[in-house]
Amino acid sequence: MRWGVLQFPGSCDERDALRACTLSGDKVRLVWHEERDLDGIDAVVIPGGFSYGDYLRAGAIARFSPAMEAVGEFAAAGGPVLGICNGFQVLCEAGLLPGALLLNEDLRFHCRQLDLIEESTTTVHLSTPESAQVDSRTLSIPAKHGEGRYYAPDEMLDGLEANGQVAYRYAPGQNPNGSARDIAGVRNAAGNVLGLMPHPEHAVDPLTGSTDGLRVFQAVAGNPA
Amino acid sequence: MPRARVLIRPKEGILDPQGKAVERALPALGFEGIEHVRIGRMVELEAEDPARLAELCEKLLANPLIEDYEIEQLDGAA
Amino acid sequence: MPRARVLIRPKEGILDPQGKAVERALPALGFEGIEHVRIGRMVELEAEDPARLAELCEKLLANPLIEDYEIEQLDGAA
Amino acid sequence: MTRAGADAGVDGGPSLTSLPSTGAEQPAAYEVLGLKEAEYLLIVEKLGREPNDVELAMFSLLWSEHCAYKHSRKLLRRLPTEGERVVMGPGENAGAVAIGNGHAVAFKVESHNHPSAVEPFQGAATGVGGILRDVFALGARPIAILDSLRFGEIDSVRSRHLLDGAVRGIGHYGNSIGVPNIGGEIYFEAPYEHNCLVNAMCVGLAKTDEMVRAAAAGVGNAVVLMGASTGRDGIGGASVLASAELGEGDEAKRPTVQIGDPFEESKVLECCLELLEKGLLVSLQDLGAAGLTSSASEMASAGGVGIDLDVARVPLREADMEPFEIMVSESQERMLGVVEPARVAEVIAVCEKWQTGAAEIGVVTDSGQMRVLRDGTLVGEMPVEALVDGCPLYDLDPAEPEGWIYGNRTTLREEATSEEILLALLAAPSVASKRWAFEQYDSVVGSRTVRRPESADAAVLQIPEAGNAIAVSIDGNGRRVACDPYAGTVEAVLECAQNLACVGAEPLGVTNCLNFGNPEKPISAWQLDRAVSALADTCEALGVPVVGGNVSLYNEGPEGPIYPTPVVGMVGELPDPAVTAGSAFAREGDAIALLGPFSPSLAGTELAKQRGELDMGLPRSDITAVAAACTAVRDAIRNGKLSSAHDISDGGLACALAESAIASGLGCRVDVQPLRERGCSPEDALFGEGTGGFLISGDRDSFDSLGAIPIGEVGGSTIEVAAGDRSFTVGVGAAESAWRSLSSQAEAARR
Ligand SMILES: Nc1ncnc2c1ncn2[C@@H]1O[C@H](COP(=O)(O)OP(=O)(O)O)[C@@H](O)[C@H]1O
Ligand SMILES: [Mg+2]
Repeated sequence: MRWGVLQFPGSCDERDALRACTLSGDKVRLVWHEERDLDGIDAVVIPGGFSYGDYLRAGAIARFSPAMEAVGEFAAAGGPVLGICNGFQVLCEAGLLPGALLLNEDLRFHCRQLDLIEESTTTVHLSTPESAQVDSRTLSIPAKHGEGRYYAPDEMLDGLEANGQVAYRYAPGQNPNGSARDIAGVRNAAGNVLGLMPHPEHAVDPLTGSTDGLRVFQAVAGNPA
Repeated sequence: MPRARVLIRPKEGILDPQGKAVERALPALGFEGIEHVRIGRMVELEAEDPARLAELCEKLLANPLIEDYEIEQLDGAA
Repeated sequence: MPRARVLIRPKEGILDPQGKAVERALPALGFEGIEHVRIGRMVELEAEDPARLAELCEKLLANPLIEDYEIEQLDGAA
Repeated sequence: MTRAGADAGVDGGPSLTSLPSTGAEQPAAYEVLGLKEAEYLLIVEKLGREPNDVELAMFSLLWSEHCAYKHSRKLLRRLPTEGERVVMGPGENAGAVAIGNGHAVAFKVESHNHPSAVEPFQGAATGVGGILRDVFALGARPIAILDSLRFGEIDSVRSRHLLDGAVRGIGHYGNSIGVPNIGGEIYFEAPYEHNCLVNAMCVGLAKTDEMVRAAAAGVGNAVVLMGASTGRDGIGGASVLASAELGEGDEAKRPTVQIGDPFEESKVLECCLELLEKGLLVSLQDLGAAGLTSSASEMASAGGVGIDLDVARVPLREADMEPFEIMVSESQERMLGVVEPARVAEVIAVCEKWQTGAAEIGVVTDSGQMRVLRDGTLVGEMPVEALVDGCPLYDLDPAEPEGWIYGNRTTLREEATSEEILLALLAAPSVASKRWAFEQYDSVVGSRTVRRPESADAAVLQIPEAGNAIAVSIDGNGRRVACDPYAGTVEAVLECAQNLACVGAEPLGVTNCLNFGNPEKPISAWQLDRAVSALADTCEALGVPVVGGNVSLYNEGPEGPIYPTPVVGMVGELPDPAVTAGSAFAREGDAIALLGPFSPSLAGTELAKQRGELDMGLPRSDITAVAAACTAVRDAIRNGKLSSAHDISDGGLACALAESAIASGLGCRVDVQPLRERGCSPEDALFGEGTGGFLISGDRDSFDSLGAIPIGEVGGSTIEVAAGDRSFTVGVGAAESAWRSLSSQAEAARR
């Protein structure tokens, strides 16, 4: 298994993502935003951080990079893609995931450890054998963003729920940003592209708070824990 | 070069917390009778080819899912 | 109620990091010949007393140290 | 010509009010630029002629308080700066200490007080940007930010506005650039009403043998300016020198507020680190206050060389800038590098990769002169030595005040019960939880943060590169320093040491920011003098060197000086990130004990403030005894003997108990009799403050060997304290609501 972690000017969580991929026992390399070649890469991470300063709209500029063009083709061919925070925003801007991420309802950036509920699903990439156990479906993961209010029109939201495309929700009472229906992460209809606002790459080490984030990487890689 | 202005506003029906925050702050500052505050972005630029601005808006400056835009030409064409 | 639009832009000479970043990115997106990009805010609102809008801009909507503003009345007064 | 915001660009210069006013007689340009007549004459003497405008602008900035430390340099010589672990000491962009395995941490704290008082968001943001550059200028990757803030009382609209802006600005810059903010402090006191303090600290990590100094070297080497283009930012005061080109109505073109661009900084940071890794730079220096003028002159001075700069080669944001404007511009996000001529092309290629600017603007010479050219024509020429070291240094004229000069305000009713007092102290914005603020900062990026804000007294970062961890704390209680500048400053250093002990760390080095009033006034001079002596004595006694710092003077409002506020930042080391402690009680049934030479009194406390009883005088700390207690706590933690450790500071023992209880959701039952036996009244014991007190919990059996005195037990859902006629019981929930009230107090501005 070899991961590719995209790097844009201004992105800043890519080193954490590299480390997380390594900790999940895989190989990994950085993919510079000007690279168009994803040869030999089995799964892509678009990390968090402020690509292009998050200016204009978060993710709006990064999505035009050559590397993102390649990611578009990679995803269309069924390759697994994980977008975290800014990476989620880039995927939405690029049309690879439905919806958009708006300014937090209280207009403040929040960094806090919170509980995510992993929605059970029938798609291949995210199904986990233990998902029947209620406990194992709650992940403790930090979220940190000022622009993470998930929005989609109501009909689109209904469609996402019906198709099982809602991947993660904030635990009741823990929605930090006013996201519609507590949605923290969504996947595309095919199930191979996943985006979420909280940061699984910051939850891979017991010393820094939790290892629940590894489950997200493993789920995307298609080899659940 | 011809100057243009692009106005970008949140689509009707989408919560605009910035507008709401302004509305909430008004009474304390002694402003009454101000309503329906909506906050958007303004981009001013000079473009050799103003005909391409709509494309620029669609692709980059606005996100059609959440925003409407409007282009104003500010002075005579080149 | 009379509607108005306030345009708020970074003052001349003040660094506009957003405008700069967008301008620098444009050629790679296939947009050449676009210059002097400045990004500001737009506020649209309804005000009973449009005469007080300048004061509102000074106190709340704009930061007069670093921003200029411009008020446009959008339709006939009440 | 307006002088509006002349002090917005740099920090620590004379405030507007203390500058000569434009009277009937037009003052000389040098006077408006803040130079004294004698200083001007000295410049003329050193040049052998009158300076031209470019030279005058450059001299006036380098001979300012901010750059020349003319009222503080003599005092700073008292500080102990050497030690086995010191890699870089004062004089470099930041200090650095070795942490083992070939690695070092670089750190520095710096003020951005005056810019933040004018525009808190941008002022604080650019303050963070500036301190980050000081650290990566050494070749260290920034791994942590801390911030130390002071505002007027929170019931003032101005204070809430400044608080909101400063916190958002610090968050904006640090979050965007991906450096975690892992700690800090916020105090609210009336003397800061018109002069808030915004101090930011940065910690960076480097391989010791790859660090660079800022000394220019190699005659013939190129001087390359990297990063953002240069605009008219922060020219402020020097604008008297402008020729008529920029007319009256055009003042807006000289912005008094600098705008931070963290995106640009992020690119410059990565770019510089890549350049250093590839060995492409001979030396590197950030551009801070006084822009090119100070960075180029200081590089030349440090290397004992000269530099020629051609301002026509500087990439400009605005057309038609005058040479003096280019030389003094304080545009942000710029770095200056010295590069061998053969490698300039490679340097420019790396800058292009990172989409940031690069221009070869000058050359290193053997002339010992700083020469400014425009398109090859000389427009200024000064001996580097005169610019950098020629400014006269002044002695202070200190005088102790007759009594308490800061006033008192009573906010607590006289008959308040112990319960009421505890809740009032917990809700005091200086004591209350700062979660509202620190949640606006990314504290986890970088995957190093083992102890986040509020989980322990010091932040802990793991350093896998060195196989260990570091701990960082920043402290300084201005109110107590006002009561006794010597004793209060000793306390600031000891509190840092105690905080580090509480996570099992051993101090390695200190940085500091001295925020004081006008040093030309006797009382402020006395406060500064006493504080520096205390800083020196305490660091000496602890064996911890001062490796860097910053001085910000002229912090005054219309009602007088701020509280004298030395802010101390301390970095320590712990061998194993997995073996540390937190401040929360951990287990029902654990014993609670006091450790250390803690002998609290009400002088200078939060309670004395609320009662309107502040006055001069603080008890002295026994530094040696406190140091011994720190060692005992540190060793106990490293041996896994403690469930929790918390130092007793603001609000006294009662507040420390409440904090450990709230953090765990566990109550406690405590009797303060042992403190009464030390001569404390019940109130002293509960709410008195002082150094040397550790509140620890764990196995009772392990306490004896530590010399800790058991005072109670963890358990239940109330905080129950026996203290004679001051005994009380408060629910943990009630204590928590009081302690969590900062957000509603801070957000009052936005409702
Ligand atoms: N209070 C202090 N204690 C120790 N060193 C100090 C203090 N104030 C300033 N210094 C040292 O003096 C030098 C100049 O400081 P400063 O002008 O703030 O540097 P810079 O221009 O790089 O920001 C630095 O090396 C700094 O560490
Ligand atoms: Mg420096």
